[in-house]
Amino acid sequence: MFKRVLIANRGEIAVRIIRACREMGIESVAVFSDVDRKALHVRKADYAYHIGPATASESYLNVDKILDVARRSQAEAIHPGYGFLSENARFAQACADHGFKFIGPSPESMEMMGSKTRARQNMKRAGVPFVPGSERGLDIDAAERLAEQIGYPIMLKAAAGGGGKGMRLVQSPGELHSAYENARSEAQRSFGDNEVYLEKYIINPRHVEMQIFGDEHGNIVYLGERECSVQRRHQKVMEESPSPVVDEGMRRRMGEIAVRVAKAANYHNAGTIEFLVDEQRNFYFLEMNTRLQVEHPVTELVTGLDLVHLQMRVAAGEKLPFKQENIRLRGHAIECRVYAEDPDNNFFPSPGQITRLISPSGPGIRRDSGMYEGWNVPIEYDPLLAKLVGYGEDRDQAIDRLLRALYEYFVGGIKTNISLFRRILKDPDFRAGNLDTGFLDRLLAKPSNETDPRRPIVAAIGAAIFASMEPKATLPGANGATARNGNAAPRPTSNWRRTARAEAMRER
Amino acid sequence: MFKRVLIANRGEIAVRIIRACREMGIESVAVFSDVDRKALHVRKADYAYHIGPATASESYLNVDKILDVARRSQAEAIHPGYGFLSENARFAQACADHGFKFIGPSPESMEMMGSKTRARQNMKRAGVPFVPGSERGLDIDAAERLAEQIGYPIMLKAAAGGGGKGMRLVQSPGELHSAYENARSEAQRSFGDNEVYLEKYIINPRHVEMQIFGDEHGNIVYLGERECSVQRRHQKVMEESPSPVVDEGMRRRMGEIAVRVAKAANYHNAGTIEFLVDEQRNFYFLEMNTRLQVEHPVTELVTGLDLVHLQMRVAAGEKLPFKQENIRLRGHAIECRVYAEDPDNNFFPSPGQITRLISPSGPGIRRDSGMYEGWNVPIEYDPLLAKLVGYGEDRDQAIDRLLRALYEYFVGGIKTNISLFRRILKDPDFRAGNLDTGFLDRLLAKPSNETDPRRPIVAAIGAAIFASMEPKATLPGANGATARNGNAAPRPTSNWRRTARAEAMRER
Amino acid sequence: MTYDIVVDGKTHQLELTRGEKTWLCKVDGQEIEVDAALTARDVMSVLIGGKAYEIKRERSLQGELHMVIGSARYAVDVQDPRSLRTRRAVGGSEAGPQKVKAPMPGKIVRILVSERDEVKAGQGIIVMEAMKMQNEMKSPKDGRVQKILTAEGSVVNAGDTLAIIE
Amino acid sequence: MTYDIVVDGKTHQLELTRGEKTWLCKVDGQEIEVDAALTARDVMSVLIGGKAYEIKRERSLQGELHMVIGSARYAVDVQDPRSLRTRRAVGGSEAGPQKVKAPMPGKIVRILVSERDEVKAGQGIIVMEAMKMQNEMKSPKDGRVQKILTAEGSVVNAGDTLAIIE
Repeated sequence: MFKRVLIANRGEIAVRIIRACREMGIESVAVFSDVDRKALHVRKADYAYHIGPATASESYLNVDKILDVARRSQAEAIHPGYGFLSENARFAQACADHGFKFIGPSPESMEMMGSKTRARQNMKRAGVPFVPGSERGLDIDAAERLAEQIGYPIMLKAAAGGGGKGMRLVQSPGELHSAYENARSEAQRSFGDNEVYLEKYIINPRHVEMQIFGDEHGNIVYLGERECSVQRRHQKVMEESPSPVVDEGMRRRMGEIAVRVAKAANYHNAGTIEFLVDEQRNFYFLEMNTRLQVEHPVTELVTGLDLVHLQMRVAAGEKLPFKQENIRLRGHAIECRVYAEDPDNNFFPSPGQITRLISPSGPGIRRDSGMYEGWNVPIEYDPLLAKLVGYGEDRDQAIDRLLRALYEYFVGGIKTNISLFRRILKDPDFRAGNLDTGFLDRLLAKPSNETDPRRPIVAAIGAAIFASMEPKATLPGANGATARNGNAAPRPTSNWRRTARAEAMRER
Repeated sequence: MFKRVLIANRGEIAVRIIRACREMGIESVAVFSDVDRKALHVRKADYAYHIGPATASESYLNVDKILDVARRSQAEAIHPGYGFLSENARFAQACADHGFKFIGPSPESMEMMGSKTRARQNMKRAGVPFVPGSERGLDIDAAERLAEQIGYPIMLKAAAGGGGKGMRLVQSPGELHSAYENARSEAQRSFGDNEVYLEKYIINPRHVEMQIFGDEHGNIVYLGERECSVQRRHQKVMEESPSPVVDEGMRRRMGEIAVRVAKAANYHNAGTIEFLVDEQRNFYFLEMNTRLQVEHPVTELVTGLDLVHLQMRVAAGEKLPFKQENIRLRGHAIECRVYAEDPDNNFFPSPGQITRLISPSGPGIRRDSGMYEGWNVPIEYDPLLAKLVGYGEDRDQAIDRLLRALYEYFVGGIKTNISLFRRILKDPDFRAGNLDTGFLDRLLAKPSNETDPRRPIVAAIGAAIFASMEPKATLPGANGATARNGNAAPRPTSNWRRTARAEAMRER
Repeated sequence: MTYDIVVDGKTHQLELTRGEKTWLCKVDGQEIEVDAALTARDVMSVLIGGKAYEIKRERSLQGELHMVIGSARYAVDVQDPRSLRTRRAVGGSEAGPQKVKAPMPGKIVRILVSERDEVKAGQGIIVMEAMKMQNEMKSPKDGRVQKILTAEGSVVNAGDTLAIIE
Repeated sequence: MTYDIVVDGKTHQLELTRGEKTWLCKVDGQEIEVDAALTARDVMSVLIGGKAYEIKRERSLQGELHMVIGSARYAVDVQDPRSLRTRRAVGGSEAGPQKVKAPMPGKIVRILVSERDEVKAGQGIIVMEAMKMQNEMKSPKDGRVQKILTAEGSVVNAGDTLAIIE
């Protein structure tokens, strides 16, 4: 096993990998940018090196700096986490070239899966089912002909894309031209590559993905699926395993196809095959993620395995310690991605200092967090603060435990989307497992009405007692005015101004 | 299901039950004594009622007060937790008499199991294996004859006993008389009952117990065993499931006997059958605990079930939702009981204010806690602060994860036994699963030597930088002296005095 | 002590008297006995007739005060009745100049208007970026850009005034 | 700034100079560059040549200062060299009267000796109870009970003097 591993990442995933290292007796090397000197992953690692300014391209995305730290710290291997350099085949190659083991698939597998059109061609040959569409980037005339042939609505997608960038839904022939141009230029801006392809648009699809794992000796297994249909703007918000729509037969078929995909790419280490599932439970290959996923904990809870431990072991050349038939799924797990954003205000990002943090624990609750009380959430990186995962004997118990844990969770000083999860988990469609990728947008369009008529009075009483407990209020001559000052914050805002601003925001 | 449940307990177990209530949509009613107004269970409950002064006999043990609160709060059922009134058959009867469902077995089952000698007679009839000994309390002459017959060493035990009180080991005939008298008077003092019985003393026994669960329709299942051999002064410190010594065949035999015991007692709800296991892996019935155990989480992690949810459902008249063949054990779980006591100083209790609390989380870690930062641990109750449970694919991974979590755990202001668990988990005998009830005492007799030569220097550097960061140190005219004052606490103690005290304590 | 407390826009009159072990609260004329205990910083345990509430106080950087009870969050303003009229008057009205403020810390990536430009209510004024997301700050009203108080590339704090629309 | 720092009984000389981004520490003559950042209250992240340490400071009610690094705990005393001699002298010696102190808060359940009694080192003086455990406080030396400063049934704090043995 490796003696020392560098983690080329930050936030909760860096903490999660550092923990795995400590559990395995591996020394961990953290890297940090200027604004991350006090980040939790730096506090928890055995070694920590500064790698540059806040801007990711000059720090977490800078291959030379990371390889330099790997050299200086005498790390033997590099774990890329997710995001940043994790799906960068050139980085994986550079690691190999400099004698560091990249903890993930080979550069060749990554390369093959990195271009959606190339992946598609390879997979078609392996007999993997696809949404009808083009197999490669096409010009506007070809797009027009193909769209006519498979029928509208269709979806335009960037070949190099991801995260919803460079995607356009086209409902009818009249919209095709301008959508094509927009998708092309957005693809160019976002990925430096304007290749665009076309697919039939599946109405109300589910997003279901299959976790696979391969060693370097040709063994590949599937570890069950994850339902990831709860998305906002094509970004996952909640994930669960198993999927409410997948039964044993469908899991086996999907798993076997996923293994076939991985084998076609000569894949090893952790990977995920994403599928679209239509209303008739047909599933179509979407893409492969050649890294550990954000949502890997739900699979860990349901399989009882530790995927990061497995990554290390497989990268160190070990064989998978089990066979397909040894995998035993049990219970149900659901993950909430806690973001620093304001669900009551258009999901505006909400960086800043966490002044108070009360975290849930107890039965069936796993929490993977990158934050702590007093920490300043920087403005430069993505807003994922923590993942709260509920496990239960069945889906209902997992939901109930999550609701309990969310009730206990309190993040003060910044806004988070914790209240959004309560809404989702209480929604009848969610509870019934009636999900598709449009579910969350529909939910958000409905008015929210959680009220207890007695509570505002309790809030008023609480505010008054807090105010009267302030040191200033107990000074001689203290009265309502002093109490108010005691309670007021550095820059008081009148109620009117607050309302005005809230309205201004709502208009956007 | 019940609408509202009163929890007649405090500390981590009250919090754990309140959480289960919230998850099940049941309103929870907490009770608290004078010193527990700010306790975590009061913070977390839906209702909370004061029941009297700190002394348990006037609050948590006071049946009338608890029934009065049950009435006033309109609770339908009462969960006793463990300790306090949980094994008091008269309390269970009083609940029934006043129309409240007692969440536990019937008073009759509790009564039968409450007296060790009576339990023994019943179980013998059911064909349960026993350590050779007397079946009832005996006088000194009978004790002498029986000890001669089964051979020394023998153990004298209080019939009404528990927790090591009223127990005496007798190595040879010459010690019997005074040991008998001592056991008798201690039994009288502790339990108001001086009945003493006698058993063959098993050398290096393991303490292994089997969790059973019954509904009120005659269905009883066993949920796997727990190894509880890591004890100090007959008090459990760590528990795990499965036991390193129990294989599938032994588990089935032990489980079937446990179910037979429960059936003989006409038992329903959660219960535990304790066994002694000798070096040849023979096992002998010890006693039955007619309540939820402190260590129930390890069984929950390994079975994937929630025993408190099950308690509620069974008490509400539901049938067990599974059969014996549906129980699937997976992985390994180990629990550490975090106590407010000083392992470096004779395990002295350490109540007081928790000035700083940093709690672990992440993969494979469950934490059931009754403490929070700022809380004052009262002197009146037992020192259990929290339970830290590690789960893993196998025993090694559970150990490694616990070690990682203990590394992250920091309780400042009071002393805890966290460092003790690190010692235990790193011990070669523990890692090999070579346990018996004498394991911990032997370990504690050995010198501890965890050192890193560089760390004391780092501690010195840290102390100096902390000192120089103190506000006072930055005032004009600040020098070493001010820095020292800034860093010193309210009542400075010279190094000499501290050492002197530490030595004085060591002598005891 | 007497307070006017605005909870989510609704004003409640509160009279608070400290008893021996509890507080006596007169809320909008109704008397309520309250057992309150500060458990941790900004976390208060409140018992009212057996019902238990945990109230968390949160003050944001922008000076807003919230009370969080369970998972419900209430915007609260604690006011001294005598100074209320004055404070209300300070607020200004739709007619006067209005500020476009940064709702979060972030970086100014684009300024979409120039000083003296005519703008419509809802028109984009400035684009900010934080946490890999771009957001447009819009004009609160029809009017004219009086002043722009930031520049492209600047890093701003939450609450900073970015522009004034007159 | 210069400190004498006693860690687990061993004294280290420390000279601390604040650099631009790091601290320069001279420890027992050896120069060490230290990158230190206070992350949360009493929690400091320290980097020394790439090695990362999280140091937690703990001050007990009895005035003891500890540094906790990982799971190791160090008793630390920060001293000003000039006043060291004076402080050492204050400590007293085995020859004089010595105090029996409460090592924890608790309740006095029994007093085993009377004033003026002769006692042996290690002899039980007072029995305290806390958290359902009874513990005997013993005489630190051979001598005589000069004074008993508590009574059966009293509740005492950690550090309270219970008796003086002369």
